Amino acid sequence: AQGNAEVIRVGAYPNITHSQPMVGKATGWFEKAVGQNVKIEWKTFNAGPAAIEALFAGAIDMTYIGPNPAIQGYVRSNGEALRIVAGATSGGASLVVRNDSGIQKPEDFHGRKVASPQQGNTQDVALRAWLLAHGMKTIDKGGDVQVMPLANPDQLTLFLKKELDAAWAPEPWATRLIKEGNGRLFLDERDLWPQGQFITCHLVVSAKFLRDHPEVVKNWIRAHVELTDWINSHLPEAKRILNQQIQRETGKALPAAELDEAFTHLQVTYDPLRASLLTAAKASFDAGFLGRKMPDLSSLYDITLLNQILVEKGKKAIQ
Amino acid sequence: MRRIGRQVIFYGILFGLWFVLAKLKIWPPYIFPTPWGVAESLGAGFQDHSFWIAIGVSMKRMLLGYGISVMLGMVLGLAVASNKFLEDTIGGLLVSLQSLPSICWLPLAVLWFGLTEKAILFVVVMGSLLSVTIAMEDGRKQMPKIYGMAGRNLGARGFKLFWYVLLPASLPFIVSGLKQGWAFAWRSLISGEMIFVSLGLGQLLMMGRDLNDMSQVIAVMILIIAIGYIVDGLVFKTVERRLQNKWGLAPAT
Amino acid sequence: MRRIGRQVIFYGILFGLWFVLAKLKIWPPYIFPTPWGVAESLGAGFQDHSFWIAIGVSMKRMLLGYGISVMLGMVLGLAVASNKFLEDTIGGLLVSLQSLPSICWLPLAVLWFGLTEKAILFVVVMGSLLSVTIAMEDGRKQMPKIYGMAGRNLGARGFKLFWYVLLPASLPFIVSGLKQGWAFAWRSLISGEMIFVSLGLGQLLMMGRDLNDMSQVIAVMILIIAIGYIVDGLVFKTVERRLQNKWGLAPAT
Amino acid sequence: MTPNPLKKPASQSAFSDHRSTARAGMVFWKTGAAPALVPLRISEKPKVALQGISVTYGVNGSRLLALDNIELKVRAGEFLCIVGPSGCGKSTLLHLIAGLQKPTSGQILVDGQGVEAPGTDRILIFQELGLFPWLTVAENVEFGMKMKNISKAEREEKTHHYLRLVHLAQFKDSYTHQLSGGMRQRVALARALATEPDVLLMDEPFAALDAQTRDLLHDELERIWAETGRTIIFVTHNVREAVRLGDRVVLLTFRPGRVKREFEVELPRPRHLEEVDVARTARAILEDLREEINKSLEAEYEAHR
Amino acid sequence: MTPNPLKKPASQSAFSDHRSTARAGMVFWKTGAAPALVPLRISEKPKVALQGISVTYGVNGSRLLALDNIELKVRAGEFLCIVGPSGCGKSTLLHLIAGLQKPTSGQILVDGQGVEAPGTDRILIFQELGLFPWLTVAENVEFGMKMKNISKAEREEKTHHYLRLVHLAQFKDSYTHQLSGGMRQRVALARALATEPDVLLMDEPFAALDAQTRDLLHDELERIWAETGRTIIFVTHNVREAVRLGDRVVLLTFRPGRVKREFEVELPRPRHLEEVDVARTARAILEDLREEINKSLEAEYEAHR
Ligand SMILES: Nc1ncnc2c1ncn2[C@@H]1O[C@H](COP(=O)(O)OP(=O)(O)OP(=O)(O)O)[C@@H](O)[C@H]1O
Ligand SMILES: Nc1ncnc2c1ncn2[C@@H]1O[C@H](COP(=O)(O)OP(=O)(O)OP(=O)(O)O)[C@@H](O)[C@H]1O
Ligand SMILES: [Mg+2]
Ligand SMILES: [Mg+2]
Repeated sequence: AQGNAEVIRVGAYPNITHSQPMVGKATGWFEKAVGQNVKIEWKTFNAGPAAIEALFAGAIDMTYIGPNPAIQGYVRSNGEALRIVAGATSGGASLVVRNDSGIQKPEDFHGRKVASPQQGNTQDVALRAWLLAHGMKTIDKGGDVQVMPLANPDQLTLFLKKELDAAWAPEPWATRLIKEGNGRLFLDERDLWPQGQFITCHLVVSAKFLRDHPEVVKNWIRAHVELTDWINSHLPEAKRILNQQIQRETGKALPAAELDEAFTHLQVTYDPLRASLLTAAKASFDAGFLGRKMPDLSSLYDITLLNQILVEKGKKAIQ
Repeated sequence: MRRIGRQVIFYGILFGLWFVLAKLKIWPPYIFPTPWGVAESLGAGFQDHSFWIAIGVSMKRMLLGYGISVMLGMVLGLAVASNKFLEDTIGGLLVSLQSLPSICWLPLAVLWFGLTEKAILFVVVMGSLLSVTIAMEDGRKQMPKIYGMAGRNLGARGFKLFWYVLLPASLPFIVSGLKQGWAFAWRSLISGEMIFVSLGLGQLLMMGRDLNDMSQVIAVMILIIAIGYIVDGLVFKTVERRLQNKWGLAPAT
Repeated sequence: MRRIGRQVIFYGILFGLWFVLAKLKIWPPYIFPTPWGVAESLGAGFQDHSFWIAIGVSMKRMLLGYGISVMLGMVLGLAVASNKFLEDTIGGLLVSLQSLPSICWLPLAVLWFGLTEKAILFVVVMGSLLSVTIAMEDGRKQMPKIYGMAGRNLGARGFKLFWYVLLPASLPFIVSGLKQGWAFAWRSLISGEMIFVSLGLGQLLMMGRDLNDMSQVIAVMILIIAIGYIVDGLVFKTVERRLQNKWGLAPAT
Repeated sequence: MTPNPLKKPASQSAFSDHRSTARAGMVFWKTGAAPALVPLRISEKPKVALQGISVTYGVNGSRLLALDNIELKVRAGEFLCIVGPSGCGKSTLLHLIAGLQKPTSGQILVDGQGVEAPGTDRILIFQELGLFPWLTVAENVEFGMKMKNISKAEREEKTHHYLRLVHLAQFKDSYTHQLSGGMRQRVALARALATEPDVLLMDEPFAALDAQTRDLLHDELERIWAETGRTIIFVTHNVREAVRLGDRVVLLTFRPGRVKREFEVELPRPRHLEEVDVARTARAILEDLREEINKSLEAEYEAHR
Repeated sequence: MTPNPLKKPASQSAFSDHRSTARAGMVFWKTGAAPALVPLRISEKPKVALQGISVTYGVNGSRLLALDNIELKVRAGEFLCIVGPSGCGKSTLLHLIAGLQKPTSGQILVDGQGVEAPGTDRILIFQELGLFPWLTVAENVEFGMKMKNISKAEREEKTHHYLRLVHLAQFKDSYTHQLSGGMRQRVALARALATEPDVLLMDEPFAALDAQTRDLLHDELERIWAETGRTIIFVTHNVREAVRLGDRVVLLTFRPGRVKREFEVELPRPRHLEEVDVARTARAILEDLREEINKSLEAEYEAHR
């Protein structure tokens, strides 16, 4: 049965940074690509660590996931457990300040309370790196900025209670903080990156599955690339399908305005944007989230299949 | 009759207060949801069947998981209460193991059972099993000595002694423990349903929180409370009332 | 002596099994951590003081939150058991409210108390209060009638009746309920400490899970178990032993 | 030092240290070794009055009439004994007077006041004793006094006194489960006496005691009663005991309990259980009791073959 | 139909429907209205033998010697009564024989076998009764039979029979908390009798009963004993009752309990409580008992002033 799996189990979350799996799920896109004799089982998660746990335990074969859990999973398993095989989303995180906080310029962050979604996650690391770059230190490093990892809904509440001055938040929360929490966009994270691109979601495959079933993975990646192109060329329709699928899974659609606003901050892509991830990993290590020794991330990526497909399609391969 | 009257007054005041607070708009509605917002959430959830499905799915898991906990927990509790070795070893760990939050069991559940119903059941069982065990052990130990003596004197041995004497004699304890176990089971179910998205009420609750949709959170809370109320009334309260009548125990003074 | 012998055997077997399983490498160490990996985590945690701080911070919250729950819970339980109105109204909701997972209280905690210790305490209290209330109410109701009668006959009224008669008479129940309440309090504390980074054990556990660091998760679990074991042994088991001696209750047969 | 009542049983009361002033009207003679006790002047104003008392219990859906229209007046300072067949409602009657239970109909007056709740003026010794297992013997005895906010020193002194009275001083630190049946009964007795109520309601308080201990406690009880002028309502199934102790013996009928007959016992005090006069009076009452029981048993046998 | 034992008390045994074959050696005369019962030929092989039994309890750190070197042989088919002051260890003794408690030293043999655990050949009526509050009266009585896997039909028949015997047929569906003290005691009696053990251990089983009911149950118990050849060890504090019922009366000393004296009661059966002979024998025993108690009470008074 080598090379031909009967069931492929794929994880995703119902979230706007997961456009490909959501739209794919809704349209049966991947089913067509992998063929009749492969059955797709979608598994929906609420958060990255649970998906990595499932990947570790062999309960799923691949998953769409953010960069931070992917790095953690890779490092925890000494590079054994997983490979990043393609990108999915770029952008979609912003630094939002409360309108009446009086923050106008980076120096105003001295002595402030700033939230991130979770200790050591992508936005948390970005926030800490950005503060450092502007000569500010967090309290635990002897500075005066208080970085508070807080669940996104709580950030909104605390914005309204005026207990929080700013937050580095992913979409759609950045938009919600602005619209519902009396917030103001201070910085779109894209402005910090070359070409405004940095990875927020990619496709991760279990290393074992990749070894055992390269064909299946390849078919999947092909469909993924095609779907990415389709979404980019049919954005309004794709957004509608995405929102429908989110509603189906969470019982609640995003307001159209919020969806549109959020999409202006992110981009759907198959490029894994490796450089942005490695930079982020370095920052993460500097902030102390990756142990005492900078881990070797050399085998984190396996983009040979992606490049084969890109070449097949006459597109530019990724270095 | 008077009971119903009291309840009408109570719930009336409760809702009235909520209504007034919501009307006063001290907090914005997405933080402090309004009764009509919640009613709308409830209506929508039942209309598109998602609440019915969630209730069905979650109740099935509760019945299975809690049922297993009750049976295993009783056996284990009895074993711990009657066996010196078990008492000195696991006996000392019951409370502390029961204190472990469900989050500790999630990785094991996924490891052993994958993303299946069994994994959720495992979390529910691990969350409530030892609660029942504690109650059973305590019931067995704090039971007046005379019952055990009378039972053995009349020829009850082994399983018969357990079933006809020790179990009924410690029933007042056990019923109280089963209520606690029920609460633990619910809480664990909610955690278990967070392993992966699996339709249940826990999922709806999580979604509500993740989207900061407080109306949905409150709507699910109301569902959980309603289910608990019904189960409490139909099962626990009935058993308690029968116990009190049979044993002639203290009514409120 | 024999007790210690049994424990040595038991824990010996337990660790041996873990060791063997880890050595056999059935599962990779990143899902099934090895004893030495966990020992390392524990060592590192204690060395850089983060575990000591976490234990201190969490224990303080537990003592405060649980203490409040016990006191309020007893008063509430007694009130529910003795007042018809309360019994018919909140009485029917105790079990179902206790079933609500801590996650339901988090938004309220943040809303009312912001990012303060009080918010965490609130979650702990909400998580264990009604458990104590249930135990107290049950103890009060399932207590043999004769004690209340004898107390009133001898002139005990109101608070004296409660303190000198009803409370001690239902103590066997209450102690059992307090254990359950303790477990609830811990679990809620872990949830409460997830609101914001607040140093405690819950935070360490969350970090371990968020970073998929199973060794850290197990290390924190061991800490929680150890604390529970000590508290159980020092407090609950002692009270129970005294109860059994005083009342002459059933020893294991 | 309280003297040993066994050695010098009459010369001094075991109570003298607590009750320095004897009640007006009390007469107390010494006649050699055995004291001649004469009851207080019994006041004619009823201390306890039961007016048309009925009690019905619901048992498995049907109703059981336990007490039927009981009319009874107990004078202040009277020693009233109640006898009757098992299950005729004696305990129920005492519970009613103690205020622990409400009658289905009728009214109970104590000192002319309707009884609504228990009061420390009426202390009941329960048939089931109702000792507190979480307290030691001494703490049990102390309990009533503690509720009355009596000072610690006085409590301790009285506890010691009454425990000696029931011969349990040695066991003051034991828990009740460490006592024998008879010892427990004596603790309950001491607990009730120590509270020093106006009306003492005793439900078969000597049923588990050996003959000799009971005789001694009869003497003590009688002495306490005579000295303090308490009203005592004493339930027993032992007719001789009733005649030994009572000013009046009330015989209840089987089920439902009604007052069948009252006997004034006019024998001089102190009486003795084995006295010929006591035996004779008891036989007369027993005759009635026997008839009563046979009648009811026949009814039962007809109903349940 | 079982006849009403009150109407035709002697013509037919209440047991005849259960026990069709009387034991060899049983003699059973009819003499007019009152039956003349003669005990079975009492076998000389001891049914129950206590050899050097001592029991020590730990009480608050110190040790209490409850029973001290008890030597006692009970013959099969014997009716042995044990009397002694309150707290002398009577109940403890019965617990030991029932196998519910282990002696500190010494050995108990039943049919020559060491007693290790309770057995249905020895059923104890507890002083505290030990009825099951979660069962109805009938279910309580049935309990022992159920444990012995007796068929439902037989159980029901026997339950009915024994409940009638104790005059509680009417209350078969009540729970124990709905009964009076005396009624509860009778349920415990019926429960023990229904199990039909070889050795019946009775701990003051009639203490809470009125005189008349107790007399009737004395007759029934004696009849059952005579017909079935059971061995009965009967603890009572009522010396007359002991003489009324026993082949032999054992008097225990105060604390620690030792066998002070044994009395063979040679009076012809059936005896009556009020008989002159019974009274005379009882007086002789009481004399000893009284002396015993006074001695020990003096000791207590010396120790605890
Ligand atoms: N809680 C109850 N529920 C139902 N019936 C009851 C209850 N308490 C007592 N009874 C019934 O009331 C009657 C009288 O009971 P009570 O205890 O007063 O009798 P008693 O005269 O004290 O008898 P005894 O001498 O046996 O103690 C009995 O028939 C009993 O069954
Ligand atoms: N569990 C126990 N722990 C300590 N002492 C006990 C215990 N049980 C009994 N005793 C003591 O042993 C002695 C004998 O008790 P036991 O119950 O056998 O007396 P008894 O002869 O049955 O008295 P009674 O006639 O009052 O029922 C008593 O002094 C009692 O205090
Ligand atoms: Mg009674
Ligand atoms: Mg006894």
